[in-house]
Amino acid sequence: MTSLDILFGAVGLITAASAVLAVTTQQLVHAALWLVVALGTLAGCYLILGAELVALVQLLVYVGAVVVLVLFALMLTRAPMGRSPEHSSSAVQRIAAAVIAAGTTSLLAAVLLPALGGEVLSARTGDTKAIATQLFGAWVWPFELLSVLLLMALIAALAVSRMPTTSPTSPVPAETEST
Amino acid sequence: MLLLAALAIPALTGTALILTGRDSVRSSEANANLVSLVASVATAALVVATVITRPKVDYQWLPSLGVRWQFSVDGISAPLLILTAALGIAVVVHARSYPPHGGSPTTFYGCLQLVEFGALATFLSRDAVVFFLSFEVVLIPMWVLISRFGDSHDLPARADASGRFVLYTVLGSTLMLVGILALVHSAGTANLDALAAARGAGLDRSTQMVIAALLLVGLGIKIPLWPFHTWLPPAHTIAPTAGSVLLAAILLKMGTYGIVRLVIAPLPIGFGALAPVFAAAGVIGILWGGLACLVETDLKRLIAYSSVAHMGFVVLGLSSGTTAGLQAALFANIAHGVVSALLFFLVGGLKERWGSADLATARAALREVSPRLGLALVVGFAASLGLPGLVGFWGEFLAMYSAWSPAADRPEGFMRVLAVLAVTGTAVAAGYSLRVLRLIWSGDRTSPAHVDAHGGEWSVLAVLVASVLVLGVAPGIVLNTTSKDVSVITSEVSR
Amino acid sequence: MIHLWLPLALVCVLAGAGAYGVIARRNAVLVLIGVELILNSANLLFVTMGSVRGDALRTGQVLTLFLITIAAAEIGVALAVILALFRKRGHIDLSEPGA
Amino acid sequence: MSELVLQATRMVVLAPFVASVLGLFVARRRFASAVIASTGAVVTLLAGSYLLYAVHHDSLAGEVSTIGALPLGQLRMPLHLLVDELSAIVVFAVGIVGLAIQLFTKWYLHDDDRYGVFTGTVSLFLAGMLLVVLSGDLVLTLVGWEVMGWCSYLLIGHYSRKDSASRAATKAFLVTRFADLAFVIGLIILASGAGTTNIRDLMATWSGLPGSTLLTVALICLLSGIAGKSAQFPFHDWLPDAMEGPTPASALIHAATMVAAGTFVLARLFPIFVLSDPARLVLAVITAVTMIGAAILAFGQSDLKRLLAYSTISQISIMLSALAVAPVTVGSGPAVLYLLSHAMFKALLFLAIGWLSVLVAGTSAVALAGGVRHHKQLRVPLGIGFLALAGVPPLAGFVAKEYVLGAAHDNISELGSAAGWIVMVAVGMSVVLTAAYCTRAWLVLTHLSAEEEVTHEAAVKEAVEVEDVSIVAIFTELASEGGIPPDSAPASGSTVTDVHAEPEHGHADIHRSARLSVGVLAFLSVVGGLIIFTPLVQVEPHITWWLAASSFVLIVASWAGVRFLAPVDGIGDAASRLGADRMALFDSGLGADGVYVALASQVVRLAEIVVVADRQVIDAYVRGTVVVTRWIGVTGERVHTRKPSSYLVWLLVGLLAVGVVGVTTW
Amino acid sequence: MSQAVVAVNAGVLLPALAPAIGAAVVLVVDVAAQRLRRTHYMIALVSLVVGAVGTFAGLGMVAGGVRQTLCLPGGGQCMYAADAVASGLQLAALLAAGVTLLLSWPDDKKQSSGSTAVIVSLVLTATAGATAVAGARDLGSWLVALELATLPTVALVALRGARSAISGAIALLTTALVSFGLLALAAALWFTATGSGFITPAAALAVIDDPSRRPILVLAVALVVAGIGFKLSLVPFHAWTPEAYDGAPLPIAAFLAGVSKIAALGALLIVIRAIAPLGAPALTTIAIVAAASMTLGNIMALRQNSVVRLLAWSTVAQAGWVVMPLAAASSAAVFASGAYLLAYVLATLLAFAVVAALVQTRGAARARDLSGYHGLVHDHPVLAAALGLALLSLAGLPPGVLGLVAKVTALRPVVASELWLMAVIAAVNAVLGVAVYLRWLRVVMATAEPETDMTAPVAAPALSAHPATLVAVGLAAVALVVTSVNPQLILGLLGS
Repeated sequence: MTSLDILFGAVGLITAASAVLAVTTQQLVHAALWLVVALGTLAGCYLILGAELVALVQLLVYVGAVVVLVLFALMLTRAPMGRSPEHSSSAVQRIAAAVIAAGTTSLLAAVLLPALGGEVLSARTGDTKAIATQLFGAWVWPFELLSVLLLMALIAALAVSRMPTTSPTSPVPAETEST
Repeated sequence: MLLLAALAIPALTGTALILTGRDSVRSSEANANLVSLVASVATAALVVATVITRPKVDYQWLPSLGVRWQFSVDGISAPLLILTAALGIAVVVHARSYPPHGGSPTTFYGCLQLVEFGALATFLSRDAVVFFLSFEVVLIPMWVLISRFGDSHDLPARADASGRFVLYTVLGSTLMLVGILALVHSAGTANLDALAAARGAGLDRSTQMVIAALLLVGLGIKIPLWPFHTWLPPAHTIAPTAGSVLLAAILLKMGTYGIVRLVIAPLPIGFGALAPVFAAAGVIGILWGGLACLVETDLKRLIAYSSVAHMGFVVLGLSSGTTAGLQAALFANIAHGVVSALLFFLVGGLKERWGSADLATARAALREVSPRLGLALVVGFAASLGLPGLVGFWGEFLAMYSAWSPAADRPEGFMRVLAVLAVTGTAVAAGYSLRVLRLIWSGDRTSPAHVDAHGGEWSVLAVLVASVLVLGVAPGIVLNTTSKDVSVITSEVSR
Repeated sequence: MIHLWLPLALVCVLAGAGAYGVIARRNAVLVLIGVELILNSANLLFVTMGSVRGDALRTGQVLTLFLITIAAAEIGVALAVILALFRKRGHIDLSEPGA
Repeated sequence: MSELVLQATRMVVLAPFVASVLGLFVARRRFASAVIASTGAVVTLLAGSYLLYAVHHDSLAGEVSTIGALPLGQLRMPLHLLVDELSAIVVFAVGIVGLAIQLFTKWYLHDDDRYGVFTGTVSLFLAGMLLVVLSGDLVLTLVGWEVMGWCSYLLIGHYSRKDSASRAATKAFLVTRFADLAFVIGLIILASGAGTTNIRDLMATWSGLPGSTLLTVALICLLSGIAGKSAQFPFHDWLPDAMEGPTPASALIHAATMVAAGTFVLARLFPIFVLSDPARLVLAVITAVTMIGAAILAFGQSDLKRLLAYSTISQISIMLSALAVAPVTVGSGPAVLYLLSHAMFKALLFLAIGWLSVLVAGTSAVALAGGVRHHKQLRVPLGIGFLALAGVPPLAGFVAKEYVLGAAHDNISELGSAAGWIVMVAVGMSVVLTAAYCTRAWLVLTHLSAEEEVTHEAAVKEAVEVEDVSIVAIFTELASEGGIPPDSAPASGSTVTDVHAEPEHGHADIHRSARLSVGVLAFLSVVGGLIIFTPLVQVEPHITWWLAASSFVLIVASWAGVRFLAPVDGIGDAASRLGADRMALFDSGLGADGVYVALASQVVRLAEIVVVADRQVIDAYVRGTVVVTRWIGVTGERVHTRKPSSYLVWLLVGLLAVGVVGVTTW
Repeated sequence: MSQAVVAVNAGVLLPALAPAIGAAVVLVVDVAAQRLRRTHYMIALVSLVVGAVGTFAGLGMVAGGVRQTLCLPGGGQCMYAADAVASGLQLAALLAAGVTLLLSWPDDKKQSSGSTAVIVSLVLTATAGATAVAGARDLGSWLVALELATLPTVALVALRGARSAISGAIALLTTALVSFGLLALAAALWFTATGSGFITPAAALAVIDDPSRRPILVLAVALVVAGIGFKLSLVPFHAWTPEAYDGAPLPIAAFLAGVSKIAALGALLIVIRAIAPLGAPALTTIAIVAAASMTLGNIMALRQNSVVRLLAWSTVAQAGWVVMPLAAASSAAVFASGAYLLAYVLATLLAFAVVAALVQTRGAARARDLSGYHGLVHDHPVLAAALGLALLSLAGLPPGVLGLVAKVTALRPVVASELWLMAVIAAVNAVLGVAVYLRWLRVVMATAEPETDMTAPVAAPALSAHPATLVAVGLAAVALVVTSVNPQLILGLLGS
């Protein structure tokens, strides 16, 4: 057990706990906030692992943008405040979910841990320049594709949200063919 | 070129007929009939020329799959080709007397042409995959014939019968495809002649058995082999006359022909191992079909069950593994083609006259009101019960003989038991044949009277009756054609 | 020096939690949270193995960056559709059968 | 062999065949049909006579090719005809009977609208029989054999408007076909063992294997078929019913052809048949049972035509029994001799009874009673026939029967087998019984009590008048049909008055040709026995005198007994002593038909089971797939709730499954 | 680290670049000139054609032939490599996108130009993703391109605006997001197992050195199957399919059935090809998934009365056929899978095109319901013939020879690997498939009154479909006829 081990263990524990809480809490906004905690501590994990750029981006994009979007969405969909069991599925489905989750975890663990669990890694820091070089050098093609993806996602999101719609209480609108 | 033309004419005529004309029924009826007649006659002429000149065609088609357009004629396919071409004309001529109802006549004749095309291509092809493709060509036209032009009294039954036919057959042909692919993969060639020449060299027993089993089940459905036969009676019952004729006389033969080409020749060991089971199924079919005929009340169903029985003899002959057995099977193939065509033409005409093919209803005795139909009926059922001197005899007798003395690698005792049971089947055949004659041929009722066969119908019946006689008196016409190629397959030295 | 089993265990837990969240939630936005957790488990695995392997292309970290960006793009479209759903139906319950 | 002999041999079979095919085309025209059929029969007879001459004059024997050998790998099937003394003489006999019957039919069926079909079928029947006789190949034998069977079906069922005729025809064919199952198997065994179907080659091969079990099996199988065709127990019951057919058909079937075919085939195969004692014993038992049983049944028949039918059954067993006992040294000669003589007198009897039945409109004993008293022209032929049948010396029947007895005697003295004793005793008893039923028939035919004479005469006259009207109609029709002169019209039939006026004195009601046939047959029945002094049959002309004498004594005693029993009142029917109930039992053939029906109904029950199984078991799989498919579909629809949440469950369950399966199976 | 810069050959990238650039141009033009609706489509078609031309050089290359670019310096690995199969898939994707555009050709009144531009650009982007993923050789391009091919389709489905469209979009969206999460995890596992960012045989062979990592690679492949299984509509990842098809506008449903499947298979084939040299005896998971897809898809299709839902379930079934050869994991299997997909896409596009033409002629309510096809052969014989050909191709029966040859091709590797059970299941499903398509065809061929309709032929109702739709029908039908006569035209695209 090195100090880094302990550090990672502590941060990781928080991450894991907040992740579990994020998917189990009965309060909508709490779920989003637990997600913030989980993603934030995960950024800490990245830092411990020596990926400072990734950690930064994680904080910027995920915590800064994604979670804000999620919160907005919760508000726009008039999410009720306070505890509400309505957000979770039926008991049967939750039990199934637990089984599947346990299965997924153990499957991954059964595959990953025996093979690699014994290894150690020594974190290297200060790699940001190399990453930048590779990102715009070797990985330029996926990077460019990614830019197209972002652009189109933006346009798509705009187009979908600006779509003319009727009020939810009105009867089903007449089916129209766009062709 | 002759060969390709013989294939192209029905294919193109059929397609053209289907794609054109749905207007003004009366004129298109006559025109479609005329066009089909001309096409069928031309095809038949070309087929005859092809059989005589024996050309070979070999073109690249699907290099990616190693599939080639390889067509040629040999002794085994020649009689079947002639039969197909002849019946191709016969159904068109017969349809002059009984115009199709239920849909556009151009579609009807187009489908007839396409069925003929598919059958000819099946018998001509020398590439296993092309064989399979040709095999499939007939399905949809036949499905259309049954589902559109079938018995209009009972629409759900029509849907059921046509669906059964096409689905059951597709199951068979897909299993056959699996077998073909396995064969081609393990033998390394798709050429049927090369496959036959290799005689399974390089394939171990278990591989041969697996492939042979797949092919036998697949083709067995088409034959149809007991217990895969239950699609046949409804299909025959519902199908229009032309459909029944083509189905019984040609389509069933594609199954047995396929077994000769794809199983017996290239997989002698595997087939030898499965032959007892195959033969047993055939013999059960003989008895099963025959017994069913004894109490069946619908004449068309009855003939369908008798087809099951007759094909059982073919199967028995094939299983024996001897030249005599193979010759018997090929002859019985042709014999059943002629006889079942005769009976279905006849019964189709009767059904039109009677309004149904139910035997339980009292009707005028055929002998009294329509002597020509009566004559054809007597000859047809005499041939059907395997009367010597008529076409049905030789195949059945030789099949029984060959089952009694099968090839060396067959279990002799078991095959002999099968031979005895098959012989018993001939008595059952006599039973149902005479039952039908007693019910509808003899008697003193003269009402309701109906017209006797004349014109197209009579000429078709007469020619078939004559063929039943001629081939029965001179079986050598067929047997001599097939003998050379058969002895190559069995590699048996003639004494 | 970090023992590898620690981050790997976290990967497994995150993936499991994500899977749970995806199924156990009926609110569409909460389902998205589950998806994010799965994506983050993948990211953590990339970063961890990137650090172990340390290849010249910096594959681990670069791909993590890609995935974070893709996640952002996804969330954008997803929220737009969820809002559209809300406007059509008045709720965003995934346990209700679609039209 | 010379080309002429070859052609003649083929012609023998071909002529009737061609005649039947041609006859089919002109079946609607009586005259043309008659000409074609008669020409065919004449050609056959001429060719047959030439063969007989050639065979004996040049001592020829050999094979004649037909349609060429069939290429069947290791099975040789040359399909040759075989001409030798045996076949030549039988061909001759068949030719005579055939021609006689064709001529007779022309008259007998003069008012039948299906005469053309009938006569064509008779030609085909003859072709079948001649093929069996000339066959040098088992397959050709089978062809002729079955063709005869089919023709018998058509002929017996000629009056297809009558349900009883149709039933009898069906029964005849089915019974013989059933018996033929074993026959076919026997043929297959013989052919397969020798690798050829050529009879001479095959016999040569099998002769090298005496005592072979397979040979015994094959021969017993053959016996089954022969018993069927020859109407031996237990397949005998079709033959009496076959009397539903027109009398010429009965004559044809009973005389030289179908029922005798079995004898001929067995005679042909005699060289190997003698190799198997068990088979011979089986035959001896079958024939013994049949000849006694049938003779007893014959006695009690209320219908004289049926009496003749049972007599045929009994007589055929005598023929066959000769084959069961004849030592190799004796050969098949006695059987063939009996075949020939039986052909003559039985044809004679049938034609004469047929003639009479036309005159009195019926074949029952009651109808025929006193028949020959009214129709004196029939007294001689019928008398000759019955005497020959009873085996009274020196008629043909006597000579032949003595040879059979002689064969049995030789068997006992030379081989001492049980078969010899069985046959000897059975034939001895049948001599008595045959004489008894012949006497009974004759007494009935001649008996007429004085007080009934008047009524009978009236009845007979009426019947004949009815016939005559139709004869007139037919002749008129014939004459008007294209102006064909009625050249074969009766001698005094040129005017209506003649025909009408003297039906019972002159022979106005019968064609010259038909009368000729009866006459020829009668002549041959008388002198037929002399054939033993010709080289035509392979028998030594010797008679075992003590046997002949004792059988003659038995015949006389039997005659006296029946004579004594015959009542003077009624129709003088000795059988009436049996009582009406027993007569009915005899008429029903002791219920053999019921056994057949019971057997057939079992088959039908099996068939019903098959149909049910076809629907409920085999087709159940097919319908079952539909049910299963539908069930999966319904379940699938229930599972697909259209809830996005459930999609995700599916997705992750699938993921887990795929992952686990992947990791564990790879 | 200057050597990190890769060399770019734009010509090789053209199939992916052209539609992407086309999308950008459409957006720019839309901003510049607001009223040019048709222009967008023209630009899009041109870009697709340019892309298609770009694939020509790669078509029909012999085995082993490959066109690559974005190669790392020093003879290293390339991030983009298109072999014959990839080029064939790219061409098919571009043409299928073209058909989609033709089907959605704007009517004068209905749509605003803004949505037109968005739709066109989204279609083009998704197409670019589909073509890019076929050539991707690294995890980055692979993931990004796959998402590029997926995300726009969610919006395309939703953009119809109807309630069912939103439901379909939600179904598609949730499944897509989770699946992408799985794919990301799969990519991470691949990287974990191989230590390489490339999806190549060389990378996969690395696990041979360390057997303990083999399960990681296997799990990665399993996750790939699951993640891509969603896009291919494989059971049990299929459930979104009927909802999305039914909710989406018809052209978009066609797009989902065509381009999306090509993208998914392109992505899957890369992974399969990479692991093929490991000598896997058989990919049991793929076999199971394929069998389940065929069976469930066919059986459910048998019960549908909406033709779009029927086609959706038929997609599920056909997807089973598409991946079935991959259970054998050989180069022949890759070829077979690609060939089957192309045949399926062609036939299914034709079916969609005919449905679209009928929707325009007879109205949606009638044309989307199976019973609305009653007597089509009498009213519109040409459309009926085209539909019949498409259905028979899907069923794999002549005259749809292409479908039959595709089935032959697909069964070959299965049989060669002696996967008898799989082959028998496929045979049974061939039967079920025939039942599905003939059920439709029978309705098409039926006539209202069997006895009366023939005596008085009624003038067929006029066909009032949009010309562009008819062009799409015509092009697809001609292509299907030509390839049915000579299937080598399709097979040859994928190399020999």
